[in-house]
Amino acid sequence: MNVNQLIELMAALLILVGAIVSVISAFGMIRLPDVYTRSHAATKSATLSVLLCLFGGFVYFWIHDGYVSIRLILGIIFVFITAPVAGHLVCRAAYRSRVPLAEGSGDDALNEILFGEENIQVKEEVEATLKEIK
Amino acid sequence: MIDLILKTALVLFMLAIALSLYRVIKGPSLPDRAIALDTIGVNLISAIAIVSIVLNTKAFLEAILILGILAFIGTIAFSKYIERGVIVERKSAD
Amino acid sequence: MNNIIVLPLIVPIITATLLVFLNNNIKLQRIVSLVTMVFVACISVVLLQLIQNEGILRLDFSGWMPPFGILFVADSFSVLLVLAASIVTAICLIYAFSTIGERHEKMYFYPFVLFLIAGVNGSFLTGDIFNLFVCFEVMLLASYVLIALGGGKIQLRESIKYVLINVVASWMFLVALAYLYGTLKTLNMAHIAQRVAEAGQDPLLTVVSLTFLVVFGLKAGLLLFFWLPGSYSVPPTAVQALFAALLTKVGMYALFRTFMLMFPLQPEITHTIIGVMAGITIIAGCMGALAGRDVRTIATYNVIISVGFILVALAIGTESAMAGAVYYLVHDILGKAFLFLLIGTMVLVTGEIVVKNMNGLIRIYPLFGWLFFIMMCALVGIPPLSGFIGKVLIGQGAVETESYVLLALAFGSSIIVMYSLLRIFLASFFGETSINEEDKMPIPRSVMASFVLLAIFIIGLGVGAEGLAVYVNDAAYTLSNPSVYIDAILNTNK
Amino acid sequence: MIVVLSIVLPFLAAALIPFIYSRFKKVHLGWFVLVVPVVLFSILATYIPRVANGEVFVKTFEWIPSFGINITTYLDGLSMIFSLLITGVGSLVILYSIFYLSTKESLHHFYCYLLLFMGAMLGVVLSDNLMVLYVFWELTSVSSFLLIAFWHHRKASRAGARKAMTITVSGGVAMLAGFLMLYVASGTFSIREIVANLDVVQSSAYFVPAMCLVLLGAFTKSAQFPFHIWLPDAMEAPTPVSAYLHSATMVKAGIYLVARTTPIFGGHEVWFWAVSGVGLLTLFWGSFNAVKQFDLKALLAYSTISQLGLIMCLFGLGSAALHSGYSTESVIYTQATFAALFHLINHSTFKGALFMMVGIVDHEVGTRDIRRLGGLMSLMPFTFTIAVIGSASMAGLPPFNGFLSKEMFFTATLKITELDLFSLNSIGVLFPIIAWVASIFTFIYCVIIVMRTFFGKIQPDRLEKPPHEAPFGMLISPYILIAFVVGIFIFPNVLGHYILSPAMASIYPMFPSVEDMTPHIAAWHGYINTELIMTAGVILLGVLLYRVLKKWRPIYQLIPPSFTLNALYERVITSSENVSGRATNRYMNGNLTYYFVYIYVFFVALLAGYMIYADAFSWNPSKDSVIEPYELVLVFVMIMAAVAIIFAKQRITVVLLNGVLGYSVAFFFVVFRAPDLALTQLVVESVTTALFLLSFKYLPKLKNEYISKSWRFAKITISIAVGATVTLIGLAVMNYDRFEPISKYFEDSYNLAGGQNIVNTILGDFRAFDTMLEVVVLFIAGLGIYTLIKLKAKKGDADVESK
Amino acid sequence: MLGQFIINLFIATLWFLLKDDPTADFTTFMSGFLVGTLILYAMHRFFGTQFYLRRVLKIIKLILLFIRELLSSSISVLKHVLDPQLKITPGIFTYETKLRGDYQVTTLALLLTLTPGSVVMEVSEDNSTFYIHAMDIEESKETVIRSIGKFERAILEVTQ
Amino acid sequence: MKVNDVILKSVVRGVVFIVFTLGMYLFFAGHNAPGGGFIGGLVLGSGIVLLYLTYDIETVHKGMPFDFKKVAAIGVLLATGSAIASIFFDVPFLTQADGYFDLPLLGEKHLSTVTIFEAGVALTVVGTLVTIILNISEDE
Amino acid sequence: MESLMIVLVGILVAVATYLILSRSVIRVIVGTAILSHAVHLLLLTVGGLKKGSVPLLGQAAAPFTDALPQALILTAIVISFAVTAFLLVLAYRMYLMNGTDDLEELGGSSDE
Ligand code: NA
Ligand code: NA
Repeated sequence: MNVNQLIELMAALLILVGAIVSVISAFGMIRLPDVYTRSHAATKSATLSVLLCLFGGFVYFWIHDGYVSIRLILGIIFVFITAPVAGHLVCRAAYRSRVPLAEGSGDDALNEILFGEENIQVKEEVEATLKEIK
Repeated sequence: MIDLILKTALVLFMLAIALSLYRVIKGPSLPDRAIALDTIGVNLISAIAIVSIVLNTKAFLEAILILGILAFIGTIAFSKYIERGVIVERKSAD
Repeated sequence: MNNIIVLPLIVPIITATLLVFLNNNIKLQRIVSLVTMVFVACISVVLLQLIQNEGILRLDFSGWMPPFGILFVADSFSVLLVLAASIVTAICLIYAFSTIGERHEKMYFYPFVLFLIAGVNGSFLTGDIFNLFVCFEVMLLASYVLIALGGGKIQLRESIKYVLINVVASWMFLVALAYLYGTLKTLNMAHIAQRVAEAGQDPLLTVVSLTFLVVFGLKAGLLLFFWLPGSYSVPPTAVQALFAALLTKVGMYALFRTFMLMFPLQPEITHTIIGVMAGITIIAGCMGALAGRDVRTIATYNVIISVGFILVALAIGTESAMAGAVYYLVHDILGKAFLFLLIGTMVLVTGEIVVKNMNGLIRIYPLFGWLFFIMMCALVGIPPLSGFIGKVLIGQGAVETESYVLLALAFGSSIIVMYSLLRIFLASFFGETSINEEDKMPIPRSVMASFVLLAIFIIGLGVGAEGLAVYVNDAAYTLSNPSVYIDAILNTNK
Repeated sequence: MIVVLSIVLPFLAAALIPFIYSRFKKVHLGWFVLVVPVVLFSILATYIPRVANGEVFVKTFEWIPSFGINITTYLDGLSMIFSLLITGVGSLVILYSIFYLSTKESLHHFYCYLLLFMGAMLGVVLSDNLMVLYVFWELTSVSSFLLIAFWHHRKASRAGARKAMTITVSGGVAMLAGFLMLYVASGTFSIREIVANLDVVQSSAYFVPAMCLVLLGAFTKSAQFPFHIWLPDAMEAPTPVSAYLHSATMVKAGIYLVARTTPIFGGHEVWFWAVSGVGLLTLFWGSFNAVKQFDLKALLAYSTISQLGLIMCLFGLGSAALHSGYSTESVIYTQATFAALFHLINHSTFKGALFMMVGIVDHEVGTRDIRRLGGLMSLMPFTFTIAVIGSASMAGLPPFNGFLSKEMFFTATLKITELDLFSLNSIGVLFPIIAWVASIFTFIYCVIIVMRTFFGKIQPDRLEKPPHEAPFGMLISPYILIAFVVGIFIFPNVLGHYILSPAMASIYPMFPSVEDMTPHIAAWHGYINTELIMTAGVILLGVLLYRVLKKWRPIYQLIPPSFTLNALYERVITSSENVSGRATNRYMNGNLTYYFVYIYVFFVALLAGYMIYADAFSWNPSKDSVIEPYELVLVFVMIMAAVAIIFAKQRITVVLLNGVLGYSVAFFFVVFRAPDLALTQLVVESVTTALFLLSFKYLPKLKNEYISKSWRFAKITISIAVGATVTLIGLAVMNYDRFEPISKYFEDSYNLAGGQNIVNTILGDFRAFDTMLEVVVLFIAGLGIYTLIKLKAKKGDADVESK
Repeated sequence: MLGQFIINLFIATLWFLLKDDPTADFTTFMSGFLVGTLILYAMHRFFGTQFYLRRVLKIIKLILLFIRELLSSSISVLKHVLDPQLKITPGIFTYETKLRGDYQVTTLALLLTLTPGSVVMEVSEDNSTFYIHAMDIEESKETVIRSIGKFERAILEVTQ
Repeated sequence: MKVNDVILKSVVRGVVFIVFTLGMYLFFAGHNAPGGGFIGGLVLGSGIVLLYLTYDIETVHKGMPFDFKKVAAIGVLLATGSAIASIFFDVPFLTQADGYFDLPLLGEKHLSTVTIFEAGVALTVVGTLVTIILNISEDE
Repeated sequence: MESLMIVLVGILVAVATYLILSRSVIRVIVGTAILSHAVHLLLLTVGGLKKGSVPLLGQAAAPFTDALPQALILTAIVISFAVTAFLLVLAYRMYLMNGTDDLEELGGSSDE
């Protein structure tokens, strides 16, 4: 086994690690309690897995064929930049479309700011009804 | 050896896709599904990369890039749909 | 190399695209579209003559020899249909000039019509089965737009049904193509025919051909005509007429090519099935026409009857039946357009569609009434109008093959056609008139012009049947001798 | 040439009518029209001697020679009779009509139709080519339709016209089929050529079917039982039309056809029984029903039916001569034919006169109802004379021509029983009996015509107008006819020699001479024969029965109105309309889902059915490529996604899952080495998904579809069946490897088309045409979407167009 | 910085053309680029600015930071996922930043999103406040606040 | 609180150039590698769609003031025009002219009218795609 | 693999059929979309799977996989896209006009 083959093997292993990360994060998608926590799994581990994989591929082609794939590099950069944006956008959308946080969540600094007025309204209504009942 | 590793990796990625599919089907919320679909897209990118190695061809490398772009565009579209009901806005909507 | 063959397709496409830039200049749009159609009709005449002199013509696109490239094939059958289609489109355009309305005209009405005819002509001319699919789609997309254009409630409701059924049919077409390529590994129709002959059309190939039967049956309205009555009665009259004249014809054309050229070797299976389907189609069409209480329903079921009638000829499959089918196809293209234009105008001037609510139209519009009468006689096949010779030849074919049931159904159907149209004529044109001379809505001159043109063609086709005979005979000969076609495509080196 | 002129002239004149009509408003249009038949009659008359000498006049013009359809005119004895009738009676009718129809009527239409009809009739009797004959045959139907519907503001006119057209055109269609069989059997449309090569036709399997179909045409046109029902309703036409079409000409077209085709079919047992049997039945049924009529015209209509039956019956009897061939015993039959031809002419004369008489009564009094008529004898003596002579002739009384032909009819029926042909010796006796009974009824209705109209008490308060004699002009035509009625009785053999014998020669063309086959007509044979006794019986019983008519009239009520043929016809029509309506509405219910079900069921039944029937299925996975585990997982993913779509409750889930499928497909494109496809699929799938999202703004959310268990089961069954069918055929197709794909050729794409991407060279070069059109498709869709969105139906649009 | 880069590209192109080698390819160009870099380094004082590759170095440093964050955050997520007890308390907290420029804010947001256990959900209209969702709020708050200064500094270095 | 799209907009501003470049690359690469007019057009169109997603209709329209219907029509005309041109050279319809040309600076290059054809395809795709998406978005 | 693909195609077709038989127009449209996926896979499969290399001359050695079905599918994909786009717009316009997208509620034989 020469150096090249060794590097190729390393690349393959890199890909395998990526695959394992991917499965775990997919598992996270199922296991985690709400959309926000799941988005963590998606934007971080899944991104990592694809980056590992693409990097592995890049290395493989470089070593195996002497081929420097600009496309793969671009792909890596692209995923790297866009994955967090995607996570941000989906979370924001989820929150604004009133997808609740999982039970047992801690502070919610956004609630007051986004839905403050509505919350007050709701509260007043509840109190009003309570009064009526009394 | 390498082939075996790669194919194992492929199976794992497919497994990840299957798991994400579960989330797409199950939901429960729209953003859940959007994220899951995005994940499927991202996993497909990896899968295509591996297939390229297995088939020893560079023909699919564009597909990787395109898929990255599309997954991104798709996620934007979905999150806008979820958030605002429309995905392309007019200025007056601001 | 015969670049002229592609003109019936490419000229409408290019002018249609150019008209997109002229959408506010209505006058120019009208002139250009009409000139285009007249030009195409002239080209077809030239082509017919060329075929007489040189035999079947073909144009290998980009110069790729068959079976590898796509090619257009002009034989008398296809060119006759192109000619009829172009004439009828020109006439429908004339009708549309004064009826379709400025809003439609500015919304690319003429380009869509031109695209439609391009698709239709392409379907008639192509020698490649996948290209046939693509031409179908050009035609269908244009028809989707035309049927829904500017639609209200009911128009859109029927449009979506039409589109959905056709989309499913298109996918079935692709399934059939997949099977075809999976077995014969080629797309050139002549090459398919050759390979089928080589393989002796074993059962699996017959299955493949039956898949096409379902597909084209749907398009032609053969047995699977459910989409037809609703969708043919909602768009503007000019569009209805175009649909009635052309859409089913393309499906029928494809059926003829499929079972006379590509898969002709198991007639006891395929042609029998077609015969049964055609018979049921005729019966169902007759029942619908009998039951119809409004002009549109009666007219649409008449379309269905004629589908059955023409495909009886295919089921019979003899040379005389082919000649009859060709005559009848040409006749039906003109006749059905005429029928729909006339009833559309009835609706236009009375604001009614129910037969019994219109009365005595002939007193106010004598010429209009008599043109209706002529059209009726032509559709019934009363000599010496256009339907006659086709009917006679198909009947002759039926007698030759002793297909008495089909003969009875086909000939019987013309009685129902007469009965149903006579009902319109007697109830709506005859009788006391309910419209005052003063309140009458004038029929625009271009509308009358389109009627008169159609009447001239219908009478001309009947009285001057001999004028077409040489082409029809050639078409029938090629249809019933597929080797002529195959040789022209594959065994010559032009 | 003259023959051609006879056909063309009426049409030409018809075409000129609008022109003349607008030019000469003051003169009654009829005077111009009259010229046509008079000229034609005169010219034809000059040909009589030459035709009588056995000359025939043939002229051929090519029409559609490619299919053997040529206009061959043919004038022989048979055509001559009919041509003379058409032009002769035509002249008289037009003359009559000039006084009958006022200039307020739309005369240009009337005469136009009448000339069309005349031309068509001449065409029928002068054509040798079966197809051309058919052309004119249908034209007579059409023009008679127009004439019947002349007063189309009347509902009854329209109904009568429709009935006549429906029945006669139907018969015509049957006849066309028969002609086609003759053509296929003989290879020619020429009647003469068919007759010249009879063996071919007679030995063909088409012979009997063709005969039956041709007879259907003849029977419907000649109002034979049970197709006679159109004729009484056709009396809605103006009386000149009735006199012309429904007594002298159109109804005799069927007779002509029978006579003309007798050389072909005659001699066959089926022909004999069909023609003579139907004729006899019609004779009886018509006369029987005529008696119960109150409307004079209806009475005459039934009488016409009956008389036509008589003629038909005689032709049937006469056809037997062709079976026995040229021999002395054939004389019996040939005499029947002779009688038929003779009565044909006689009937035209007296029936034409009677119709004109009724027209006069109707015109002057305003009614034709015998219950309101009576006592007109003194007020309308000239009209009365016509009625008496015409009726007497029709009743078969001397000294009128009807007597002669009636006697000959009796003779024929009596003789027929003597022979043991076509099992005539057993049931042949029915002929004279029925003939005699029918003659009694005939006598009765003739008496009714005269007595109820002209005798008895006049009832002025029940008439529309004060009765007075008709103007002179109106009487000319009937009197000319009456003159013939009498004249023929006096000089029957002139007619026999010049007119009837030549026609006999046409009917028996294979007989060397017809001279010895034609009888000498005599009013008195010098002895009292059975025929005379029968006539005496007819008169006696007839008078008696007329006297006690009130007593036995109730037998007509025995047949309830709903059981009459007319009612049956109406019922068939209405119930077929209703049944059709119900059936059609049931399956064409506007619900797209049903339509899809029909389509799918047909798809499965046809394809799977044939697969099983032909045992076309085969499956051999041994040549398959290996299945990688990851592919298996992906297949599983796709199946899960697909199935999940069915159960998805939210539309967005549906679309996302569809996206999953699309992406998976793209991945398969990668695995199966299709990079261009993968790229395209990815983008297109994403854009499609985006379009779904865009459209969701305007679309409703998914509802829970309530569906019944059985429907769900049906849906599942259909879906699985469709999927299974596609799979089965697909597997078999994969197994089929007889041919090399043509795509090997494209692998040389670099040298051929200068590109290394084979798919791209196919798209851009080898199959660039597809690509070009596909661009057009895309463009149409884009432009279409634009118009769909921009061109909206206006709110106020009632949209009649799409009601 | 851009000016220097363009000059560098110009030198590389010149090099490429001067070589006039029919087999010239990307490597030729790269060697030209390297030559240009050397020249520029030698001359960068004449421009009165930093040598541009120094900025590039800082960018690379930032990228490495990104990668490190990505790695550590992924590992933390994976840990959580694989933790059989799944003891987390998600929540949302705010963070005020000094950065204002669009690109600065964006970069910081991306960075924060990649920080273990946190996703930026909203940015206030004036770009001043981040609303951050944390997988485990106690743990994340600490990490974020600990590293945030470092991030801001790195970003500023690159953008100024 | 109003939505602040700063992150999205900043990223897209950069990303969209990658998309356009890729689109152009695919368009030109098609003859020898995956790509071609269709895919190129689709990717270019996707880039424009990305802009519409990120910004609003008016803003994008200001930057790209084309009537995309007409862009598509020009595309169709280019495709059909390059096809019909062959008629005037008396060669079969759709025959593409090509050859190897020695160009200054670029060296010997393979040039073909296929490129015009493909450009027509690409323009149609871009034009249609944007027309569709714009019009649906603008519908009321 | 070919057999497996054909079975997959069959399953997709069955699902598509089931959806096409739904009352909701959206489901029907998605049904047609799935049908198009199935058909594309079918076309690809009948060309033979994995029997050769990617049809790019420069990058691999012969034999190549059958490129013709690929070209056909490409055309089909584009047409499918065009049709689906049109269909969607038509569907929503129809819905806006008629107030329902339920094919059963829509009903309507042509002569009302
Ligand atoms: Na009416
Ligand atoms: Na699709």
